[in-house]
Amino acid sequence: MAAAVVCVLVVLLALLAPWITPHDPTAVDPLNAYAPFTGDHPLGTDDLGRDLLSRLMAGARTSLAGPLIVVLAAGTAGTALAVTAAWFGGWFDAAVSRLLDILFAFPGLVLAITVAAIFGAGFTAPVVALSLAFVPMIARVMRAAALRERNLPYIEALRVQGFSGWHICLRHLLPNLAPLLVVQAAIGFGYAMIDLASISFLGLGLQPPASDWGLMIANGQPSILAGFPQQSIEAAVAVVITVVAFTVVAERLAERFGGGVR
Amino acid sequence: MTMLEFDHLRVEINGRPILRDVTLSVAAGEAVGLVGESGSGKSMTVKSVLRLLPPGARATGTVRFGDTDVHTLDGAGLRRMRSQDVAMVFQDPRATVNPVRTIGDFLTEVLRDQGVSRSDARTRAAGLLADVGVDHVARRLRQRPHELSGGLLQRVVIAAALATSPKLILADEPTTALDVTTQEEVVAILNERRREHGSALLFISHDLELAAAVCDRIAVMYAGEIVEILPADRLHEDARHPYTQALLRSRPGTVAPGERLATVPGSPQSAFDAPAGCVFADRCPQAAGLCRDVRPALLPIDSGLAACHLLPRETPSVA
Amino acid sequence: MLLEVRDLRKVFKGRFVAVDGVSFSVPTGGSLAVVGESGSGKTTCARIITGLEKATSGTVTIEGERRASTVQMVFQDPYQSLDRRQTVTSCLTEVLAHHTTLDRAGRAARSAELLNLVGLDERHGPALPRALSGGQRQRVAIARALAADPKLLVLDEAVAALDVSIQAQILNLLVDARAATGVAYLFITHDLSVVQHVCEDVVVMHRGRVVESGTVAEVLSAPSDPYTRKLIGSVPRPGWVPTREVNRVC
Amino acid sequence: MIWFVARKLGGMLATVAVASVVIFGALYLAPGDPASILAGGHEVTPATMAAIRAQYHLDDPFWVQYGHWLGGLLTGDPGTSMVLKEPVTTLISSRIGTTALLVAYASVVILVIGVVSGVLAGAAGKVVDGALTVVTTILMAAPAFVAAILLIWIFATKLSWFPVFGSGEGFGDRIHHLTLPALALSGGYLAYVSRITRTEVRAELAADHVAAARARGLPRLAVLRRHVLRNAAPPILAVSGVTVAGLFAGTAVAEQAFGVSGLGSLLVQSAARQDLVVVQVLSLLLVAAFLVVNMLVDVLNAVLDPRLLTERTA
Repeated sequence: MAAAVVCVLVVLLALLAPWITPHDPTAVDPLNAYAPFTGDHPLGTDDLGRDLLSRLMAGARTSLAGPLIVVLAAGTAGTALAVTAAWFGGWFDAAVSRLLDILFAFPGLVLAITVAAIFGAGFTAPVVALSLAFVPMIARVMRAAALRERNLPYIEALRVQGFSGWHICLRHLLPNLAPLLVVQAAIGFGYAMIDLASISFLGLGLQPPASDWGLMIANGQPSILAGFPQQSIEAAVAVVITVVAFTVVAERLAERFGGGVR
Repeated sequence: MTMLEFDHLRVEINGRPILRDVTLSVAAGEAVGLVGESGSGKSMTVKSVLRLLPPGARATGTVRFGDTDVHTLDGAGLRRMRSQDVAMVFQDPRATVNPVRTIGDFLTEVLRDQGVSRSDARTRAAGLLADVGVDHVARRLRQRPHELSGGLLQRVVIAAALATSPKLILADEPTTALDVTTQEEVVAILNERRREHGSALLFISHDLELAAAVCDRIAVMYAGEIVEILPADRLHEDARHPYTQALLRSRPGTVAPGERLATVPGSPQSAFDAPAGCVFADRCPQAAGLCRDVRPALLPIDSGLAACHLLPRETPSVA
Repeated sequence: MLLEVRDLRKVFKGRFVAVDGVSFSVPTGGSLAVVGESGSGKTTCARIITGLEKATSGTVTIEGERRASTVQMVFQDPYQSLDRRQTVTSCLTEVLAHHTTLDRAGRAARSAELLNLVGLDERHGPALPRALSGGQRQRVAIARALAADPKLLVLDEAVAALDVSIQAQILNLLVDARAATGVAYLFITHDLSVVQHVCEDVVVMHRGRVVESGTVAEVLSAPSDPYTRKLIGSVPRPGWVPTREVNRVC
Repeated sequence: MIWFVARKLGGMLATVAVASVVIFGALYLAPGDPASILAGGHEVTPATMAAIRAQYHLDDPFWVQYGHWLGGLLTGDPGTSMVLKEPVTTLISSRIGTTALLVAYASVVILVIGVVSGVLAGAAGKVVDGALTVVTTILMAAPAFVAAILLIWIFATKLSWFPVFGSGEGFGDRIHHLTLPALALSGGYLAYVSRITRTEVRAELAADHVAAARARGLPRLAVLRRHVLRNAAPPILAVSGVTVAGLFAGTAVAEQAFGVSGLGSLLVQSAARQDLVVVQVLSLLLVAAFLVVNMLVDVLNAVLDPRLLTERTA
């Protein structure tokens, strides 16, 4: 329950950020660098004196948008592949499985780095790469579930009734798989967030002056040694809390509908 | 001599009754059949003997094995009872035998644990397999469960159950997962070997005729209570409880082809759903007001015992 | 003949012969039992007849133009043969919308009629499968199969998973439904004792082949094939003593 | 068994082959002239450009180019870095030891702590399970670089127990240098392995054959060891395998965060410099490492559970 509230809060903050940030997240104020926690700067300022709370809120937008796109794209493609493979079976299923095996061999991070090397760093390239890399993760789970489902007598009963494959898949198979897909999407969201933040951290994602949490952690790293860890730590806490919230929600859903971290 | 005795056994899981009141005894060397439909609690009754109840279960009343109350046994005592005195045969041999270990491991495991040497245990296991009619014994010992048919595997389970010459065998629907022709073989083997070892048998089945063929006495369960106990060979003649009679009549094959089967309305109930008085009152075609409110006692009638207010009693039952 | 099966053969993965030269037929309004143990090929035959499986060779001839509106099927497991998200009424009206030209009101009336036929009432209409008992679910499955107004109902071990007292109810229901609708049955079962209640004719299958066929009365009272005799002899009954063939090779 | 291994090996090689085509072909999906991309996006003289075209056979058809590239890889000459002007083999060989050590170090941490804590969570009581679930949930949510930041802050700057930077010299010193990176790298994976282990142990504990083993009076520990852990081992091993294989990718973050000079940091830096020659070889190497580890685990699993031999590869 608390986790679901956190999820909603984070999403709201991200949506409303442009209107509710207490300061301009890009306003530089060198005299006020590394300001301590005050009423004006509840979370302090960074090396350039920018308000950290405002930067966290502004950064939430891209930090959440990336994983959302990844999960939507990979969820759609993965489910479509999984259901068609399970439904048609035979050589088509074998071909899809092989394709997924090959995709699976590309860890998301490696694929994203390679794509960033070719297309250049930025927001788009890693998101596209991760969407591709997450397809097998979701498709494998969904395919196994679709196969199980497809072999249940109620699907066979529908086939004997003479319903078309389209009708059965859209009206019966997919709705019954939907809860599992939601669970997978919630888990995938957490992973995608971690991976995208990692890419930003490596400097291959979003480029300054735009900012997200991963980039904030990376930019704050030199300051840690100078004794001012707040920027990195605050952004890190933001990432961890968000991912924990989504994972916990996924697990609660999984307890009800099956699936889960597997 | 009484080998096993349930005395007003009641089991609840998280406050929901599973068994309401089970009183039954099994004499040394005797075979008792526990018959009932799904949810009647027959499995739970048998499991309570070995204290294999699920988490959250609370048992009251007593289960005595020999002179000991099994609920008071300590860990070592319980283990000794499980490994030497009482053996259990489960419904589905595929689920019972560890799929990744060999048949030989399965058969020798308990013996090895009791300090029998590896080669002796192997020899004993081979002998046990031969006794239950398994061929190619040496090869079987090296095989894994998935390489054996269900019938063959259940023989292996029976062989393992007999390995320590137990005083009591608990068999929980041991042939339900098997074909009829295989069922006959397995039941025949179980019967023959048990007599040879002098073991008592508590045999669970949903099939009255099967239980009657294997056992000396039949106990019929409904919704967590035993409603009737009678000698197996008097089953058809002396069944007096309306539920037992309904079970006997609803078996297809008992009436002429084309005739309607006698049925009881409704579905089998669990102990939780059953009415406070007689557990069968909701479905009994003859139920009277008394039946719903007052629980009938298990009283002697003809050659057996039955719990029903509607039966004529020599001594009137106390309301 | 309503259903004519000729020289049916099914080989799985090029090796395992599940059905090997099986022939039988069901007349309009007739009732044929296919009896056999696991691995006899009886279920494979049923699946081929209903179109769930393709035969390797042989023919299945069914009277009528569309298979789905002529042949329907009831499955063994009442817990899995209904969509867990679908209410009883929606399950029936979906089929009615597919097979009939009835309007919404007509479908509602017809589904109430079907529920009545299988011994349920309108209270069960809005229920999801999980709220129903095994016997009630099997009734829904039968109602759904009858909704298409088929000429042949394939019952694949349709009473095997039920408790004895429920099994008796469903067997009676099957007898009544046939009398009411004139539908023919192909009754797939391992249990010889249920056969005589529902069927007139029987074929006994063993390892993919038909070993004996005839009327139920003939086959049960005077079986000619040794396997049929063994099968009949294995059914527990009053006075039955289980015996084991000495050191039989399995 | 031999057939099984051969099939797995064949499948693995086929996947590596497809992966190599994908990685090589990705160059042509990029906008612009491959030659200028290979040049690292820098302005170069037409003469250099021509040299690049000749060196990479860019005027030949795709498959011929691929053939040259693959031939080079197989004969141990995958080319020369455009930016660093050093042979790729030199770049790799000077770093592969560090990365291998880091992966091995992290693997040991993951397997030992992950499996032990998972078994504890699965088999011990509610309190242990609850506590471990909280820890693993947080660990799973903490990216390696977040763990890195925290470790640097606590152990390197506050406590000064470990060096913050570099790979060290000699085995002992290297282990010392690699401890924080290995811990940062392990965190999430460790939690994942722990979770799966817990789930599998739970599932086996609830299995009928375990109840049967208990009913036969076997001692608790014997049941746990011979029936629960033995049967839970194959799935745990499978997940551990994928996890360890995935570590090769994770090194990119851990090495970069701690300034360790290994293959991961080389990949990141080469990607940032758009040094495609190096990126291609390294990606293929990491993918191949992933596949090899996975295959070994599949084979090991088939030894543990021979039922897998008869199943189709899924």
